[in-house]
Amino acid sequence: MISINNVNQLYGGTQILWDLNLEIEAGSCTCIMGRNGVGKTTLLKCLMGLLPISNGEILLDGEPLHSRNAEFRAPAGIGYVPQGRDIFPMLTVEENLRIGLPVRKSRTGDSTGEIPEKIFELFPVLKEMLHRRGGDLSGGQQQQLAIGRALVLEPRVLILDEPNEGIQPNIVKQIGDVILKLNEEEGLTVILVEQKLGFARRVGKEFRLMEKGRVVASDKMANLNDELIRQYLAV
Amino acid sequence: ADTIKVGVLHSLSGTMAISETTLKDTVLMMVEEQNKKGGLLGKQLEAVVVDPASNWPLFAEKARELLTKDKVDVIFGGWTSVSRKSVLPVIEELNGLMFYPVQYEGEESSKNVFYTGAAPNQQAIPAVDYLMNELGVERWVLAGTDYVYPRTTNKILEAYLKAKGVADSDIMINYTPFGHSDWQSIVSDVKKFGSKGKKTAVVSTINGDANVPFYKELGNQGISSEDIPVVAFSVGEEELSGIDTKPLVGHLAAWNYFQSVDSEANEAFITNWKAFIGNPKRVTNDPMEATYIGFNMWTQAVKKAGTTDVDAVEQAMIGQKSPNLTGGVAVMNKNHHLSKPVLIGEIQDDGQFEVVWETEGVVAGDAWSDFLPGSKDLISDWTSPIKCGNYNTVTRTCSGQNF
Amino acid sequence: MLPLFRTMLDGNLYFIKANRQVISVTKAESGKAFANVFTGEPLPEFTKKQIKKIRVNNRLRGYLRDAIARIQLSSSDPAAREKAVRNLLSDLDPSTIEAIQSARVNESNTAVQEMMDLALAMHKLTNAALAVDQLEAIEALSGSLESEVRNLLARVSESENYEPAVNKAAASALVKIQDKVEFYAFIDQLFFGLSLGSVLLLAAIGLAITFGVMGVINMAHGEMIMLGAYTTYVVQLMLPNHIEYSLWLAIPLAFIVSGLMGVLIERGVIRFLHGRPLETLLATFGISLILQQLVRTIFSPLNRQVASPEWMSGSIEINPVLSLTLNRLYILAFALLVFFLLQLILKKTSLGLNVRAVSQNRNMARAMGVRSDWVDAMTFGLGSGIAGIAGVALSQLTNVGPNLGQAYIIDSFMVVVFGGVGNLLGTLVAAFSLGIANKFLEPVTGAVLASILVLVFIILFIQKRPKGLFPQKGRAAE
Amino acid sequence: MSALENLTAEGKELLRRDQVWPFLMPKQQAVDVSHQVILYVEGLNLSFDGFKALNDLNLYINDGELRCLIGANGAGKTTLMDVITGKTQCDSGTVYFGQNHNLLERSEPEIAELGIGRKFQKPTVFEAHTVFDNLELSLKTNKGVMPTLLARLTPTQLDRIDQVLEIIGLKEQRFMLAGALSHGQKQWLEIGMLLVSEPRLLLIDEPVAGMTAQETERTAELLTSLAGEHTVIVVEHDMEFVRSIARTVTVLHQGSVLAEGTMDQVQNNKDVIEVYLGEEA
Amino acid sequence: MSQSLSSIARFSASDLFKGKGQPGGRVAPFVAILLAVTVLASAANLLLPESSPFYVSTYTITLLGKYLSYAMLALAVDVIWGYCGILSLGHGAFFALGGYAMGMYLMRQIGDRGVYGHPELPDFMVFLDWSELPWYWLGMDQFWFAMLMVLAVPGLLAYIFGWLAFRSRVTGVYLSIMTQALTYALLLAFFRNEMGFGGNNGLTDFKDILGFDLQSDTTRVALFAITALMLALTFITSHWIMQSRLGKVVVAIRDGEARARFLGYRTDNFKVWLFVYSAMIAAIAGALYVPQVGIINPGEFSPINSIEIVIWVAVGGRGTLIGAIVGALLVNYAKTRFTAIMPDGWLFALGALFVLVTLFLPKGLVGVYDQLKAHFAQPQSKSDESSTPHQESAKEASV
Ligand SMILES: Nc1ncnc2c1ncn2[C@@H]1O[C@H](COP(=O)(O)OP(=O)(O)OP(=O)(O)O)[C@@H](O)[C@H]1O
Ligand SMILES: Nc1ncnc2c1ncn2[C@@H]1O[C@H](COP(=O)(O)OP(=O)(O)OP(=O)(O)O)[C@@H](O)[C@H]1O
Ligand SMILES: NC(N)=O
Ligand SMILES: [Mg+2]
Ligand SMILES: [Mg+2]
Repeated sequence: MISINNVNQLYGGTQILWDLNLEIEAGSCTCIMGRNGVGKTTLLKCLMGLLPISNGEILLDGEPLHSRNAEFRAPAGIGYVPQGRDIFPMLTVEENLRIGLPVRKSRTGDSTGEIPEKIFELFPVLKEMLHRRGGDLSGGQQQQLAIGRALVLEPRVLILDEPNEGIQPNIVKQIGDVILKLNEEEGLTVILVEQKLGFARRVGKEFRLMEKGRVVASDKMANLNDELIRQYLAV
Repeated sequence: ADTIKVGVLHSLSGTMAISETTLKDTVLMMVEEQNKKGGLLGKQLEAVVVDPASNWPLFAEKARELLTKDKVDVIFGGWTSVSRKSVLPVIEELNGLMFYPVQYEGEESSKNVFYTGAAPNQQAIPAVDYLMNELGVERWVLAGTDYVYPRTTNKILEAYLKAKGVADSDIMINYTPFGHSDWQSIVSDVKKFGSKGKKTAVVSTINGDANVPFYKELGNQGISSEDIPVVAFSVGEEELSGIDTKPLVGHLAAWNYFQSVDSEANEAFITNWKAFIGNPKRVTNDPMEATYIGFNMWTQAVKKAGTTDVDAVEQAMIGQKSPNLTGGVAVMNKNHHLSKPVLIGEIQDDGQFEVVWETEGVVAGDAWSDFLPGSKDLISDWTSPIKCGNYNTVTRTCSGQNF
Repeated sequence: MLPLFRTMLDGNLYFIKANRQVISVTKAESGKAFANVFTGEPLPEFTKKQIKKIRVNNRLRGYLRDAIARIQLSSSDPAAREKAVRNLLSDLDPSTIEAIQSARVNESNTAVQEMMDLALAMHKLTNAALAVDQLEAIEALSGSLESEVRNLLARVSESENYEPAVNKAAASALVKIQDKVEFYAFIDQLFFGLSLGSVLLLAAIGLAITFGVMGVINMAHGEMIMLGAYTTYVVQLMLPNHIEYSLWLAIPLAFIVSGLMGVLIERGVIRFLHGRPLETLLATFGISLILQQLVRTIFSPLNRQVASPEWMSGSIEINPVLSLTLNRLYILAFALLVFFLLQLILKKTSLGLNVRAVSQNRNMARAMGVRSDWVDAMTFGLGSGIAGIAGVALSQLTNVGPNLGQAYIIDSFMVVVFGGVGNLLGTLVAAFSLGIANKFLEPVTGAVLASILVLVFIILFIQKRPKGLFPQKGRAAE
Repeated sequence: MSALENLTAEGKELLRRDQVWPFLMPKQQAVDVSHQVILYVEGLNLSFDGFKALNDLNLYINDGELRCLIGANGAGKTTLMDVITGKTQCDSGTVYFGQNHNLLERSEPEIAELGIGRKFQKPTVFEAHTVFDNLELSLKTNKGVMPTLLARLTPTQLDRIDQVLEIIGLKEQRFMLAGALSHGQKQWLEIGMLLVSEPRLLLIDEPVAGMTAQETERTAELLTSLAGEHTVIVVEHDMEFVRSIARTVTVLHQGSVLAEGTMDQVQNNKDVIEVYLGEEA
Repeated sequence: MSQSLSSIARFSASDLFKGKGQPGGRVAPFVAILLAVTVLASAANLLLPESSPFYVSTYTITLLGKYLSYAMLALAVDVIWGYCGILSLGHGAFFALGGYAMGMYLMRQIGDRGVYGHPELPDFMVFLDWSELPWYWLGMDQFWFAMLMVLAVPGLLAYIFGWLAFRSRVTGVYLSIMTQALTYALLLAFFRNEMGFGGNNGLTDFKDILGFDLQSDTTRVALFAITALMLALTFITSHWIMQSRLGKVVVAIRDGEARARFLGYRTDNFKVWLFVYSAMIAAIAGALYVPQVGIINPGEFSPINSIEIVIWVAVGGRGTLIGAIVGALLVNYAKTRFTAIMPDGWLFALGALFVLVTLFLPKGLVGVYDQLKAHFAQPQSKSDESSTPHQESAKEASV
């Protein structure tokens, strides 16, 4: 579904991604792992069009994505939950969620102009906080809002960058359940960056290990062994 | 040099561009005409235009540039008093020659400057006389922009009115900042002041940009010229061309020149001007006439002196006579100020003035006001033996000369 | 006689040099129209040389007006009759009184009757011999707000020609009137304040969007206002015979002209400066210089004449001491209308939400499918367009010249900041409170000191509320 | 003669570069911990537009203790730290540092000067400064204007910075701009800034968010080693991590303390399971 | 250990040749050039005959002197804006106050040589009928006292304003607009004749300074040279401050004031201190400016002037001291040239200059070199995506 071929990326003068290749199957749940600073977030931003790539190509269903504006991703069905949440701080929770409605309408034909109830079922706290400014929420609440906001788009592909950072354990579990459910029952393709092995193992079907801006190992999650972990995840 | 250089020091940008650009064009026109007549002393005239951009220190810098870099023989320039004050030390230091064409507060006479605009006694005092004698005004509003020219003029007028027996309570003085645009309260105050049963008039030294909103407010609050006439010293044809004058009909202005004056010289001047500027609707105004007179006198003086040397021209200037545009003759006096007629005009709905009164003969410009305690003993005389701009007739001394 | 006086008053009375016959000369569509003064019959053309204008000056106009008023006493229009009487109040000589007295008998309109009674009472007060009559006259005058009445009462209260009782009665009547006058003066001042506030609001509201919401330090905002004012000028230039409607045409056109210019600026310059708001100051300052010089080059550096339509001129007179000028009234209403329309646009369309999202986190907004480029262009265009509309309104109050924008830019920033950046309601409240503060200070301190005091007040106020009147609250605002 | 010598000696003393002048020395009162408690939080209340973020909160932290603070998202943990460090004013209640310092009366810099350091939930470092400069600015020194102007790095301080760079694993990035660090690296840098400032009390908000398992372990070791000499309060949602360091755990819920005790006690508390841990945690 | 030693070397700010890494870090070469030009220009004016092709006219000398005063002013703004993120849109006020203090001294030096010949009162007081010198003019005939006032008055104003504003945590645009309000209020106040500073006409017609004739070439050259020296001095001092730890704290405050507070820095003190320092530099610049241009009037308080200063800094490159100086020199030179070459169209040129510099030289002229380097290294980086974290955070800090 998504193919990333020979992508290079630089920040100013320093190269972060080096000839990176990555293949994501439709309906899969792929977990990208690697130490701090290996370029996971950078990769996802390139995918979202938020960072320019210097060369290589990113394809969605065979169509080139890298030459399109970032604005094109959401209508094409990609939802993004960034690291650090990036909530719109001065917008209320409701407004944060409403941002995605026009795209939702174009994608699903849902013209009710309402935030789907499903979101509040998944994260009841959002309903409680509906009229609070996003920036006032606690870290964990913001994280839930960020996921909810991406789901409003009714995406085909959901990209999550460390979604459990700062989330209380029972909600972590809940997020895991949600991802599993969306992936297994609704066929949502999931790309997940995750550091916590337990969670990755529970949710991910595939893994990709990154090191120094390259994908160095990829396989089924079941095959993520101690050897690989020591080599690529240990400090 | 194979040309005679004429410096033009008028703001072409910034707040004063509205007024000064016209004067730049006037000088350019005069230069062109003179060249058509064969130039001066057998040489062509060459105008050097710079833009001091309504920035006062820049006036000084540009004056210095004109005198030392471009080596001009004469400068026509300035509008606000502060611009003149700024260039004054430079002109005196480098012994340049400047013509200043705008009505001003007086209290100055420099060897290197000729003042072709009106001094207060050539504008303000006759206007007040007119209001008092012809219209029977008893209550006075002196409204002005808060700077030196209005302040000084009003000071002189206040002293003059009191000398004429006007009571303190019949004088209201009001100052506003430059570009003041909200006149509601002040006009309403004027209205109240004028409703006390005595004939009231406003003597306005309100400067340029603030006039449009002022007159609009007058009109809207229903103050007509019969109720409370306004006589202005800074509103001419050019200013009126930016205002819808219908509500203003009958308000007054005092100048030494109006475009509407019927004279052959004036007709020719207006025709030339419209042709030069390429706009049949452009108007002329008093500072243009002052520029015109100054320029003509300068060419005569240069011819008389046979050189553009500043000292020679300066002496040759004194006593020069040149026809003005209102049918009379302007004379340059020993104090570097002109003798001119004073006209009072009423605003018409076509943006022109109609002369309703004029002085008999000309009035000589007075550099030092007789109504200010500090200067009533001062005179200016640039001929021998006094040769000084501020000679104290009591102490018989002269001070403050930079040469 | 009336047509003669009228023609004379309008300055249209000429005489033919040859035969000394008076004629009326009026402006017509093509040149001038010549007519018999009394009958209005058209006459053949005369050259400039053949005729001469009969000069009227102010004093003569005064007489003419009096005379016309006296003639008007028998006008068929009650309003004209009332006005005629009022005009006569200042000069009640015996013949006038006689005229009024005889007119009073047949007068049926109550307002005119009252006015006539007032005139008669004034006459009575000055001419009656008996104190009782005088007291009666004072009684009749005591409610009136006419300045002539007040002046008369003031004279009577101090004059030794009257009995002390009459003096006292006049004085107390005067005090009562004075109280009323003061009350209306307060209303008047409030109105002045509101109308100054509405000008500030109009000037600032576009900036509240480009600067307040988008975060562009838009130094060219004033020039957007200026463009709107020049649009009005051009509209009137094109349609010289439809001044009455020119504003209705100018408003949408000014919105389009300034709005397009705004879009142009945004697309051409501002969009390259995302994340560098300070640089927008530099670039827009440059743009403002260019635009100023551009109108200087195209329209000359002189002010341009913009006419006021008839329906915006003059004032409605509530009573003799309180009248509200129409142009201010319309502009006040217009400012509020623009404000509420804008609120509506920002609240009810997705633009409002999107622009805030983009300004808070551009990348995330894009990731949510918001077309940030489009949003930016539209918002900047909207803010600029509204500035253009403000220009139409300002053209009715002040100079239309190249410096117009400069005159408002500082005030605009002050208002937006004082109200709290990013809060439209704050802009509204700030504009009106600054306007009112200014107008209540002005009579006490003078205009210059009032401005200074308001500035000092703002500086001190911000110490108490460092984020303006309506600060953005919460964790994120820190 | 000797008077002159005295004078020059005094002069020399006055000009010693390794010391600040006495009158520039901060007047610091030692923290009185005679009752072994270093932080008293009593009856703290705080509401935002009617929402009670802190609700009659009481908390006592012993000197040298390592305390874990857990609780649901939005329970008020960060807000509590905000109040302690002077960032947010509370509605009512008291906060004492030792027995003698009322923290509610002090500004942020004063509180920092007393020896309370903080790591924020979202890493905040000076992005335009290098890693090294970030650490230099955090050193425990006189933070007045003049002393800062005249400050020079002493060899001891340099060693300390090097040492910390080693600990936080950013030795190679020492001259890199902090803004260019990845999320996890910023987390480490912020911990490093805390370390060089040698505070009495460390408030650490979610230190291991975004760290790999091994890094988490290292952080745990680090924090454990700090306890004793320093007092540490850690907020974290990673239960494995909490278990590995915790001695006493306090659970916050809706602005007040729900439970307190050892990890085992807390983990088996029914309320805590219900609102926080979830069934099988 | 060797690493720590090299670190010491790296941070000893006394070595002025260091700090080449950042643009504009080179102090000594710059100061050398500045002083060399000064000496050469002065010598060329005083020693060469006017006919010599190398003769430098007095006009040029005063012009240079004016530029250098402006450069100092730009330096002052850069210190607080570029380094501390405080965008002052009212720095012209401090410049003007310094100028007025100097102007008052020069006025008093006129003595009885005024047009009215009054032994004590300046001309404008005589003709407004003032009978005695207002108290705030007393002592201004003493050079040392006047120079004290040059520093003290703007310094005090900056202190009070800064103390109020920074303590109340007025930041960003709020602060900028308040500084603008400050200078605007002063503009209106100084316009008033009642203030006793000559109203709109200001102070002018100066005769001599410390007994030296202001119109003589030697005095002009001396003033020019003193300005150059003062510029060099303030430049070196500012550079030294910015290289010290204080400089780092200041930048830290710009990028994260709250964080700095939690580290124990009383950021308001730092800001007040820097604000006063900057105001004093501006004041010195103003004091040097006045005798060279010969007039000081309220126009110097106009908000547009202050905005222009900011623009010089931005054009040169903010956050680098040399950038501020280069920007001021260049923009003002451009203005002088343009107003003479194309009096009708120079605003187009200047406006276009500002727009182009922003678009194509985001780091100002001083950043050109760096940018060129980066450009060749990475040809297709788009401008909005390559915004560095530095800029992002500067945004938060200063707007
Ligand atoms: N704005 C930037 N400018 C320059 N370099 C950057 C920038 N942002 C990130 N980097 C560098 O890019 C590299 C990759 O960063 P990235 O954020 O992609 O890491 P990551 O794998 O997501 O790490 P983490 O697990 O800590 O989130 C890091 O080494 C970082 O130093
Ligand atoms: N400035 C504010 N305005 C309004 N509500 C606020 C504000 N600050 C905090 N809150 C609210 O107070 C509650 C406590 O927030 P806090 O950040 O302390 O939670 P937390 O315990 O740190 O949560 P997390 O573990 O998710 O970080 C939250 O519900 C939050 O929405
Ligand atoms: N001289 C004038 N009008 O300023
Ligand atoms: Mg990451
Ligand atoms: Mg928290």
